[in-house]
Amino acid sequence: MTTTLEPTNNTAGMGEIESFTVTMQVRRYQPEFHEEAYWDTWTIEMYGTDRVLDALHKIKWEIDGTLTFRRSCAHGICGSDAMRINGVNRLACKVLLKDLDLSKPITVEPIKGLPVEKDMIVDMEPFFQSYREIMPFLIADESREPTRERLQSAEARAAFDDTTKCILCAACTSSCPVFWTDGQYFGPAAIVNAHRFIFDDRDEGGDMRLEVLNDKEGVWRCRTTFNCTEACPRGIQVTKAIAEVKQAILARNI
Amino acid sequence: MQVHKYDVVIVGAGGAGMRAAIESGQRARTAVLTKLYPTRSHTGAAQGGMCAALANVEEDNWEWHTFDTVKGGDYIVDQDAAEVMAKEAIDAVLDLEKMGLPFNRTPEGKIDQRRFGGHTRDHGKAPVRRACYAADRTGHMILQTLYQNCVKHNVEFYNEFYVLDLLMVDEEATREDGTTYTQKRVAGVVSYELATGELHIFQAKSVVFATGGAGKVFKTTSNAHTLTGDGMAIAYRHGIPLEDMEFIQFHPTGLAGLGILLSEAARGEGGILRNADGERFMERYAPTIKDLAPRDIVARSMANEVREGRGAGPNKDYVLLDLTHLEPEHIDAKLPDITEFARTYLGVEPYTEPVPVFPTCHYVMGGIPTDIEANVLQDNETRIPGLFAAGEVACVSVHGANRLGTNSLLDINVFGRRAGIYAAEYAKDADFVDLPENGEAFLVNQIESLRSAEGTEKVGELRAELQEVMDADMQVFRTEESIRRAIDKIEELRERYKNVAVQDKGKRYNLDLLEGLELGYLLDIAEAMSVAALHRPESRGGHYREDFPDRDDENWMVHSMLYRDENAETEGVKGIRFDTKDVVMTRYEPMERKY
Amino acid sequence: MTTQQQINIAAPRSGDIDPKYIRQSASSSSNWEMFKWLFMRISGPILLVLIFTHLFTNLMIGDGVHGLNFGLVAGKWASPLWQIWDLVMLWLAMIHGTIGVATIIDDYTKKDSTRVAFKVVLYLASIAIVVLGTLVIFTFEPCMTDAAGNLLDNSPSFCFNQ
Amino acid sequence: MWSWVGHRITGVVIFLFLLVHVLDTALVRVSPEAYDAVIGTYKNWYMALGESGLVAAVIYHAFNGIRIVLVDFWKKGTKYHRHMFWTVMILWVVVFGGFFIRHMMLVLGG
Ligand SMILES: Cc1cc2nc3c(=O)[nH]c(=O)nc-3n(C[C@H](O)[C@H](O)[C@H](O)COP(=O)(O)OP(=O)(O)OC[C@H]3O[C@@H](n4cnc5c(N)ncnc54)[C@H](O)[C@@H]3O)c2cc1C
Ligand code: HEM
Ligand code: SF4
Ligand code: F3S
Ligand code: FES
Repeated sequence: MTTTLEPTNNTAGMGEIESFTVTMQVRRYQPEFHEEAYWDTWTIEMYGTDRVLDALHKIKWEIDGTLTFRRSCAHGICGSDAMRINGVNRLACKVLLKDLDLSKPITVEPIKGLPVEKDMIVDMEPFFQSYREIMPFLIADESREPTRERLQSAEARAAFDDTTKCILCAACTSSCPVFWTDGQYFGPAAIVNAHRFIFDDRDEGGDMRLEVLNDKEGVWRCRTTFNCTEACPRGIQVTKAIAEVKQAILARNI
Repeated sequence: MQVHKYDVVIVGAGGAGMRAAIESGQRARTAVLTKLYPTRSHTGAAQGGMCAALANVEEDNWEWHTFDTVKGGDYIVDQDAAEVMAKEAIDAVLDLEKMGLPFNRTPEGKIDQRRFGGHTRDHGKAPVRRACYAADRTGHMILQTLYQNCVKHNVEFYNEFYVLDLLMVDEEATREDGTTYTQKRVAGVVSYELATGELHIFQAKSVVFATGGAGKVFKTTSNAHTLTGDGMAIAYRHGIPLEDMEFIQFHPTGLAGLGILLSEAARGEGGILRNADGERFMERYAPTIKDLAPRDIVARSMANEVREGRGAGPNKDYVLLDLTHLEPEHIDAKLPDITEFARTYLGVEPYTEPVPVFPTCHYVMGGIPTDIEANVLQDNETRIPGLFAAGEVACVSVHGANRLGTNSLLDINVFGRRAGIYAAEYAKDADFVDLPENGEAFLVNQIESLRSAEGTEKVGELRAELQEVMDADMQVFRTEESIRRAIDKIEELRERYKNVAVQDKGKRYNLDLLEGLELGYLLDIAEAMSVAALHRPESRGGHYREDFPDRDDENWMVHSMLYRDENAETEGVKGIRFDTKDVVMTRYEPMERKY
Repeated sequence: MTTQQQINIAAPRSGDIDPKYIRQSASSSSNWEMFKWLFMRISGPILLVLIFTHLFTNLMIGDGVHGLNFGLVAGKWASPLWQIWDLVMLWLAMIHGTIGVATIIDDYTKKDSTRVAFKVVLYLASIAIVVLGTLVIFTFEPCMTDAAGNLLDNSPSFCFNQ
Repeated sequence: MWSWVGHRITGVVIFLFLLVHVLDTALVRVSPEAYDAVIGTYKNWYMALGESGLVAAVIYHAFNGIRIVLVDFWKKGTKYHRHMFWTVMILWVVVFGGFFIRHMMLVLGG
């Protein structure tokens, strides 16, 4: 029996951890001390496995403690740290530095379309308000609930699987050009979460949600620019979900 | 300063906090205070599943589940609590389903179940399918579903409100037998609004603590940056004991250097652990079940390989999880998330390269002692009226010395629910306790001195040193010597902490300041863990003393209880009192723990 | 020192929401938005056929743009097919374009007053053009005469055969 | 995103042109001379270039419009939206190329 695997090299897996210098160009907004937003630039030494979040931490912990951003889980599941990195919306904890072009400064800005409060921190309330308005909870007639277990077929479960992955990070909504100019638009995240219930066969509130999204600021505002789909860190087919909701409204009203 | 009045105030909006809020919100005027937006809580990171003896795919019952929990916890599980949990597990899962949680389904449309480490049929005869799951996002779905139901029930959230202190008063009271004692009572909490830097007092009849774990005491951890043990430390500072703090679970397979979790499923699907020589070293440590031995055993074996110089990598500081012999299609089907983590974060292609892994701090078994009604205890049996705790912050204790996989998501649902119900019930008949005069003064002081300090120490540096020493000396192997080293270092850091300064002098969104306060909690918790570890001269579950490698049921079949006490001294550490508490036994007698 | 106060925290749908977070639009219960959306998608492909043919016949066939003169237009409109063709094209394109531009105005105007102003101008212009275009097509007289009643010499050839 | 920016710009351009175009066509109602005079200016090479620009815009807007309709109504539309975009670009080059050559030949040739 062979229990020994010939190691290809001594450092199997991660090779020698390279280090490199990175220039971080960060959009700052410190309303208590400076009226206007400005750019700060730092050049720091980082390692092969480091992410943009690590670079921000390094700056915050070792150089400038006033740098402010939200973060928690550090591996892409809590949705705290959506920001604009090199002009596109990403989670800072999911972007490896070495995957970026390090010959140029890496720009970091707050996500667009929500009021900036301080550095990377934006006011998330408008975003959550839209989420709450689509009634993001299962609406089912409890009197008809079976006493023990409610059944759902595996196929029915699969119909809305994609949209259950949402972590409400707002990367999609704040990358949508319609949302940038019209902050009243419900935005892709709210539609994704409506989709999650509209296509759940256990739910009976679909009509109400379709009615909500048939609004002036609802699904029809989407111009299929696909920015949301490209920004979603969970790989949700956001534009597809929106299209399905549009069709559901059409089907219901015609 | 603003004062708010609620019947029930819940601190923390993870699984435990929101489960409590759903119950309490429908019965009493409830506010939920959370330092993160609810959906950012770390419950969302849980992958594997939540167990309940539904018997949807295989014969099963809650008594077997109780047994597995007791045995998994190396017999210092309180068996009454384990029974409650296993029994209520079934309703907990069905309730979640009714709230809309999209569980994976069997072909008949029932909730699907899968195997998980330590869960067996008929008292250890064979593995059983007990874990209900939603793909590999069970925790995410629980967190989302609970939040959705909070929205449905109009639960009032105060998002980004850090609770930094409890308001407690001491009263003289008389026991039934006529002796007098000091009864602690809770009047409310003091909270810091992140957006403005204002303090808010929340006066409440009932307060529920659900602030989660404290994994950030360690450097390598699967826990979030925000899991800094706030709730435990705040309670501890008010003279409430901490129970079983020496028991910390290290998950064997965290991504090396990062600690990001690769679920047990990786080995369940056939993954093999190898050292630098390519040897399948688990054959030496656990000849029969090899890589699928319990978490604590595998973690220790891995650490031993590294310690004895057989680690891989340039610094020889990790081992390798080898999946290369598995078909890529199989990996894609069963382990998509994990392999994505390896690719994203280490740039390793699991199809062709082994993944660097090392044990990562995962779960704190100990915490604030509670009874099965989630009521916090101020000593071995006296309740603090109106103060409740649930989730990872609490110690009921259902996890004993080692938590079984999937039992925590269950814990937060069962005891979160109980905490919500009992907190609301209590508030129904209770009166508000008068706020202590100037109760917030201590905190105001602390914040002001931290903000205005001109000290020379940096928060980030101290925290890094703390995490370094905890990783080195308090991890899977402990000896008196290593623990003392950790304690000495912690004492040094506590001294230096007095001289710490934050750079951000502003009021709005001052996360710099809060990291400073969190460091204070981390230091307290690290100290408690180390002192408790020093006090237990035996090896049990997650606590392994090389100088005492055997379990000692004769003397140590007890919970440890640690008190913050100005006048006490224990093992040379000032300000801490040590005590023990008996384990509740109902029907399972201790036996040797082998699988 | 400490006072009891009510603060605005966004508790969902409890009416306890800071007014600045409440959606401004009066929710239109009609399906107006949907019909506009649908119209864009139906008129688009039809326009594609109409316009491409139009461009092709006017610019590509024969002498192309050189052949373009009064005579050609007049000649085309003598046939009811082309009359209707151009009429439909005019209406669809104008409605399609007007809806489109109105959307753009909605997107980029911040103040209600500017929005209304732009839209009034847009709608007036569109109506004017549609009315004008329709009149031209319907009242068009291919065989125009001068003051003396003689056919103009650049009239389409069929006029001379009458 | 850029496909949409393009669609939007071409939409407005076409709309503005259409306004003017209806006005000049309306001249047929006024007098043939006036019409022919205005139309005559279309026959300059620089106007021809402008006109080509318009046609380019129409072709892009039209094909991309079809792409949008497919994204909205075809089940696999969202999946293949990139492919469809490249198809639009290719069609645009082919159709516009054909038009441009013929058009310039006609303009310059006469
Ligand atoms: C990677 C990973 C995978 C896991 N997988 C599983 C699994 O498969 N099965 C299983 O059973 N268990 C698993 N666990 C364990 C389980 O997920 C956790 O123990 C459990 O979710 C803890 O829930 P909680 O509600 O107690 O705390 P959390 O979800 O951590 O919530 C803590 C809450 O408290 C708030 N808070 C903290 N401090 C303060 C303060 N000072 N003021 C105000 N609010 C505060 C936070 O904002 C947050 O809302 C896993 C854990 C990890 C890390
Ligand atoms: C040739 C065939 C045409 C097709 C297939 C077509 C298709 C479309 C479609 C599908 C849309 C909707 C885009 C969206 O909602 O995201 C649209 C928008 C638009 N169209 Fe057209 N169209 C055509 C011709 C025209 C013409 C002739 C005009 C000008 C009068 C025009 C002006 C506009 C404008 C201004 C918009 C709005 C753009 C926006 O909102 O970004 N289109 N077109
Ligand atoms: S859909 Fe994707 S991008 Fe949008 S909020 Fe959800 S996870 Fe984030
Ligand atoms: S970015 Fe916006 S326009 Fe639609 S496709 Fe996405 S919501
Ligand atoms: S920190 Fe949680 S998603 Fe990035």
